[in-house]
Amino acid sequence: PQTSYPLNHHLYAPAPPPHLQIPLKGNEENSSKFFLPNELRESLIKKNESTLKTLQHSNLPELVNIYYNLVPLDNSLQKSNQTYGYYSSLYKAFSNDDGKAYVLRRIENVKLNQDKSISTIKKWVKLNCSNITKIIDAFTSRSFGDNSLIIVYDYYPNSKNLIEQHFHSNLGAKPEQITPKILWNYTLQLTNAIATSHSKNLPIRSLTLTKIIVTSLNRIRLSDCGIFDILDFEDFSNEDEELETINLLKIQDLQKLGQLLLSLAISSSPNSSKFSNNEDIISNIDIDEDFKSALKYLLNESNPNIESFQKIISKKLFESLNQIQEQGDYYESQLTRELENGRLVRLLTKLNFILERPEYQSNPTWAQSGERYPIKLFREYVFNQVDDRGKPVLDLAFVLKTLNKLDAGIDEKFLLVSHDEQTCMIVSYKEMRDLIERSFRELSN
Amino acid sequence: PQTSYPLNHHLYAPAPPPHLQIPLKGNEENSSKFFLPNELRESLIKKNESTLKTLQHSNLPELVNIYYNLVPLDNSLQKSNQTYGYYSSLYKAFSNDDGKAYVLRRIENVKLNQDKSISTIKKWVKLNCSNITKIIDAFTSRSFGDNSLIIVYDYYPNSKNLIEQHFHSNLGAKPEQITPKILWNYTLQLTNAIATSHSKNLPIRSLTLTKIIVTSLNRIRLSDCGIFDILDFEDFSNEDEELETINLLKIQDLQKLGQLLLSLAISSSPNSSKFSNNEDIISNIDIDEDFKSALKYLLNESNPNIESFQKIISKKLFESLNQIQEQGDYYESQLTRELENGRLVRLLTKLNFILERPEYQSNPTWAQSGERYPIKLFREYVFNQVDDRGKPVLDLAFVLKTLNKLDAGIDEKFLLVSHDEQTCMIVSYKEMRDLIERSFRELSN
Amino acid sequence: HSSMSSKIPLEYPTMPETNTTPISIDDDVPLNTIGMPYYKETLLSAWPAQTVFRSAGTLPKTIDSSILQNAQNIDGLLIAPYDKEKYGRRNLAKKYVSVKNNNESNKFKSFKASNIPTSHKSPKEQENLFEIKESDAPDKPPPAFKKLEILYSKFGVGDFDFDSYNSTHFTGLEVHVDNAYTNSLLQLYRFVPEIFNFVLGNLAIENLEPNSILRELGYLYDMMVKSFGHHFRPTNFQQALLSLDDAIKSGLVDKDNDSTTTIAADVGTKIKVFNRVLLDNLVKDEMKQAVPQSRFLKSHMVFGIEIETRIRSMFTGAMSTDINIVNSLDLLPPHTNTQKLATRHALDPSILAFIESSTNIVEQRSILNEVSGQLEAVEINHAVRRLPPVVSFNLHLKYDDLKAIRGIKNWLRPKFYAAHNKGRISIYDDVKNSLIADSCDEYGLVGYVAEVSGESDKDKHLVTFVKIHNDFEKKTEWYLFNDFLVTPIPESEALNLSYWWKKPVTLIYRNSKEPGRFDYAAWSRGLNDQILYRDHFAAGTREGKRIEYEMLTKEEAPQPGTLIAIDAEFVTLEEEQFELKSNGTRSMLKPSKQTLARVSVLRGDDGPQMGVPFIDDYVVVQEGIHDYLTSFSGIEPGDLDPATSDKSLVNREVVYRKLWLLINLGCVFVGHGLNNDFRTINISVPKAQVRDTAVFFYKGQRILSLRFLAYILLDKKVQAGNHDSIEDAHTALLLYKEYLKLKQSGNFETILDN
Repeated sequence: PQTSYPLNHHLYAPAPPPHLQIPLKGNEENSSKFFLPNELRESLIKKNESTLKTLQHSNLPELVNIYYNLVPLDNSLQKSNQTYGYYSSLYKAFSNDDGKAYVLRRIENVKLNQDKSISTIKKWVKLNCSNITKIIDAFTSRSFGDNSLIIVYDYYPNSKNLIEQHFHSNLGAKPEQITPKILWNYTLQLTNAIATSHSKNLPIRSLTLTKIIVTSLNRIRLSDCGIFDILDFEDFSNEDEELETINLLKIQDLQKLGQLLLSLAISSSPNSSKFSNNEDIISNIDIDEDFKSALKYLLNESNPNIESFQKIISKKLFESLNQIQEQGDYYESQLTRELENGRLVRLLTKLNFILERPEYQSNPTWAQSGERYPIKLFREYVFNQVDDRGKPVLDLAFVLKTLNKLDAGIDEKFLLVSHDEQTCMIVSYKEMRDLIERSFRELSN
Repeated sequence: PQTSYPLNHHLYAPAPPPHLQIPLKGNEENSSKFFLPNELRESLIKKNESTLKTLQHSNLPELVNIYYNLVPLDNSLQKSNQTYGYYSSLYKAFSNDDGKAYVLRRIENVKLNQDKSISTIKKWVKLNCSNITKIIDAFTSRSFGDNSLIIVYDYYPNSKNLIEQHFHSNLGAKPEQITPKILWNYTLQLTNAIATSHSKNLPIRSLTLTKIIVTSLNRIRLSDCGIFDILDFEDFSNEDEELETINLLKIQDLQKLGQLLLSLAISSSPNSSKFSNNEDIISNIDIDEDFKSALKYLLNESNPNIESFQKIISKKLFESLNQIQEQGDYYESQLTRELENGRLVRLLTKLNFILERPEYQSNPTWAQSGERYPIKLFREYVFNQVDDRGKPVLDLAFVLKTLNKLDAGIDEKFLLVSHDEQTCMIVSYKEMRDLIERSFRELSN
Repeated sequence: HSSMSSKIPLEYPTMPETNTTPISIDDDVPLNTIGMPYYKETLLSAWPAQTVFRSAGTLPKTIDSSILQNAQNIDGLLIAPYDKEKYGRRNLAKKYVSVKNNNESNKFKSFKASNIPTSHKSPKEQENLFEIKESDAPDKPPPAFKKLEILYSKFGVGDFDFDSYNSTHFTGLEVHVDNAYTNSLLQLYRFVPEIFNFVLGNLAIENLEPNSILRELGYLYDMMVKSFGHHFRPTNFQQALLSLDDAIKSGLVDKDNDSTTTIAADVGTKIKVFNRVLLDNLVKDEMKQAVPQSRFLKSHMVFGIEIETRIRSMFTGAMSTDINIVNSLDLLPPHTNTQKLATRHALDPSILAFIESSTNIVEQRSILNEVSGQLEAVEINHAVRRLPPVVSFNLHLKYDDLKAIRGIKNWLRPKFYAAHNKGRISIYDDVKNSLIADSCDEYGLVGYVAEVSGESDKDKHLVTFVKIHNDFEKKTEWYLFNDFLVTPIPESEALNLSYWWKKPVTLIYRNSKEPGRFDYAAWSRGLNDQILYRDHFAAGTREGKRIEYEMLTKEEAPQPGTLIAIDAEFVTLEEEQFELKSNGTRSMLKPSKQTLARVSVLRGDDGPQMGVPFIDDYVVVQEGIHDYLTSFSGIEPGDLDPATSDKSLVNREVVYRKLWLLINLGCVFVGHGLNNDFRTINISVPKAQVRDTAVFFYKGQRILSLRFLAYILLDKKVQAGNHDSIEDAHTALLLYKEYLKLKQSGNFETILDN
């Protein structure tokens, strides 16, 4: 029953209120510095939650092909048939194949002209591009009681499309302001998506703001690709005809890209929307000249192609590259730290498994002169620091650093002082680790 | 009789895409190369170890400026003075300012013509580029007993330079084969580095295979920048003269880039090395035409510049882009596994701070009948479980379960049995949590 | 707990969930496999968000050598005694200290001049240099005992405020010289009257031997007296020590380079070796110049200890006896001196027991009998037959001994009584019995050198405690000498050995029968001043040399007040050491090391001979010269090498003796910017004998150059090419005369203002 309440993320690891957030000096740290930033953690937890979410009592089919546990993803209340000419809906489901979550796009009540139209998906399945949602499969199914066309995609929990992200959000969140930086970043990623698919002779066809999803910070992906290829399937009699059509569709893709970027750019400088023709609008957008000439190329060139466009934006592209690399570095550093924390949890558990066991109380190896005694002293060394007046020092930074050294088992030596403060032993973290390992092994045998 | 408290929040969900296809067949060229989770863990553990490592008995200075705990990083046994005209060495050290690890490049026994030559580093310190090792500071020091020039950089544990990575490794590891993919990837990253620094009018000067380090999978960074700016400092009388010199150095950078890429390309197709002139070598390298024309531009153009070069390689760049983006996505997906680690570390640390403090030994609140005694029994309840034969139960699941319940402070009640097994008390996790929280607060006041 | 009360309805534990799959601790399972229950309050694991940790970047605690030295391997673990007083309580968190914010600028005179009101600083910030009581920081000795460093501002060493470390009229010794650790013992012997008088009296003799320790110590003590409460650099003494075979062989000498840590760790041992080498060499040097027929050496009469060694075979009872003289006595704990404990009366545990047992050491050993060729058990007895007036003790204490001593009140005794008794010496702490009183000698503690430890090995250094009789005030006081810091100290503190950081090393007792007066004019008795009237070249004769001076004649013998003009030139041995930061600041660590290369001294009194040089000596420099500074010094490569030079080249001893004689004969020195010249020559000229034109023509903060003054006041162009010390001394002399003229006519101020 508790599950019906939303989780109180603010109770997890509350950050200090803004007025208490004093700027820290180089050597100063607070607890939040050692763990995942709240925002990132919360967004990842929510993603996990979305992935795991199931529907208790639904009238959806139990199994669609190999997919089960369907949960509708469409936020809109009314189904529309505008995009595809058919009503369509979106589900999250788990695969019986690998247990992972996927997205099912269901086109309802479809009539396919030719059976082989569905095979066009094969080319899409083979396509790998980090800015296109991966396409897994397509099939028709009668599980919903109609002849549904189902196309299966990778699932990106909690992703929003660009309309939701930047224009009006259904989730109540404030839409994000589009900056020139974001614009260039999107341009780069969309160019990448188009270039990759065009190079395999696959026009995108479905290039609109609603079909571009933000899957994580500043990362966008084209979604719902491959659907028109099935629905509007044409069986060409000769290759030239086919190529011509494809070329036309590619040009349309670029023109759509132009329109799309233009509408994004307009939203970033509302003044420009007063004007009626593209020429005037573009010159009044508050953005660098490079972007303007990129837009002009897409909108005015009669035969635009993606290779030329790549050259035009190459310089700016490198600037976005830095950002993308830094994003990767950021995730790597966060991951490194959390993996470290994971090891520390195991280490601390081990320590607590072996330490202060009541059954050891009369065990000589744990007595003052016993061989296990250093572990006891070590625990005190880590957790029972005092200042020169004897007041406890609760220094999380010291604990983490010391435990990490123990975990790495480095050669550094330190002093463990006996309770009577008459003798001390000189041990290294490596010796300490081996001793703990040995004690733990003995315990588990 | 009581309701149960399901543990169904903050759970781990199947990792979001990109999904790893395990196992990767050796010869199969996957779209991009990832660490497998185990590899990643291991590499991170090793990095952690390298970062924390200190040297026990060294005759290195205790403190160099604000840096302490020096550990030599040079693998080579013999010092060389080839690069800078002075002998030089490399150390890892921690900063007294912020406790982080940095790299110190020491140029030994330097004579600087002018005091202000060292201030040239300020421009480098301001430079931010994800493909250039960040420069922190420069100073001279007599701590080594000579007049050493020290330049401080960010530290990347376990990084190798390109010679070690691809030609011969001192560490005994097999050098990695250079593929066209890697070549393009490097080209892109190096171009990014050069473009960024050239845009700030900073020529690199030190562009060689040994001065490019691989800091994590597929990520390279220029290292040791800014040194020649100090050593070869020239005090220009007028700006024109200075600009002319800078331009000349920029052109040399590009030519060096050409040479460097050529030597990497040759190593990837050994047949080409039979030929003596660049023209013949290039045409016999087993690589795409785009790369060849890029090489030719760098090597044959009389006045190459980085902007033009960016245009030439812009198309290939997008292919590498995919890889970089996926790397970040992958780290993010791995991160979802590790979301609760920090919380558990915090909880365990709190517990260990208050438990078994030697100064509490004669404190009545911790004695058998004292009000803190339940905490002691609780610790034993969590960590010192035994089965019906008295054998220790070492179950992480049980530990996590009880700790999570404690963390949330739920009303669930459980039984604590005293040491003499004569009495027991029924407490709730909530009471337990309040008791621990109170003890902790008391300790920290 | 309340739940045990029977009045409250019984509670039951919640039924556990059933699905429990155990997880092993090293299983690769994400920890969030186990979920959280729903929570409505802040989690227990949440850390107080406002807590700030400041330990990042804290320098690591070093495990210092004293722990490692005393560590024992017990069952594979290294166990060592723990010194709580030194290292503080167990699990003490180390405080973060930023190494960057060491603002030392207040040690500079230039800073003080521009920041007069320093009183607004909180007393905590303003460390009292003379604090001698233990402060509350457990790992640090009080300020007065800390290892001191000289700081150099951009104005050079002259800017360092030495005088703020010393308000007494006793001279402190500077650090930043080779073997600075020897300062402690040099200070100690300075206040032993018998030694002082012996060494100073020896200066009457013309001793031109190279590297005579006896002579250099004499000069040093004379200069320390003349410095009168300021600071002095024992550079010439150290130079002699550096080239002393004895010192090199015993590993005593260390160039003042940067490997200070290795030296610091064992200064306590080194000073004891130095003590032996120093005294031995005083004896050697005396022997070199003693008249062959004289049977007694003065040095032996002052500090020679006669020891009789008897070797008795345990088997045959055969006995052999040998007598020799040592100059210092090793003091060991009683139990190591003899296996036979509790010999006579039980002395209180104090240094007296050490002394008595160390004057009569019994050991049993097996030695090789050269006749029989077999090992033979013998008893060896080393017995002191006679204690000299001045006894120098080297105290050897192990960790445990030291720890025991710390707990004993009055372990260090300010006096003792010694009686010679059947070839043995008995020590009494008091003589109530008047019968023995007559046969007893009373010995009083003059002072001792103590090793002061700090937090780490490199902080280790030596200080001196000396009891000095003040002749003017007719009272006796204890003083602490910590290099250039000198301060009176209460006797109770001086003798207090309860501190963890204090370890006595070398002690001097003297027979207090004689009152012990310092004879500051000991050099004047039979003073040999011949060197002023003859040449004494390092090689060859006047033949083929460029002589630019006219020898002094006996008729011109200097009198008190005789005016002489002086200028000296130097060459650089080591370049200056400094560090640069990227913000462009340059901090000086050590100025360049210079040595005397040429001195010119001119007749200064009015008359026909005024301005005529009578000394123009070039000085032999054997050490590697880093820079000839030719444009400043006029010295060319080769000028200072006896093999190639055509100059009047002499050894340093020669020119130094000439200058020393001129000082002691009362000459008045005229020159420009003499402070630096005197400092580098290593002489100290009493203020009354100095006329420095740079001081007379001092304007604002600027020192006016000789060249500038000559141009303005004398209408003379000097220093057009390389400097020449004769010319410069002459110019300074003319400037001085001009100054006198202006002063007399009352025009001085107006000229200076223009």
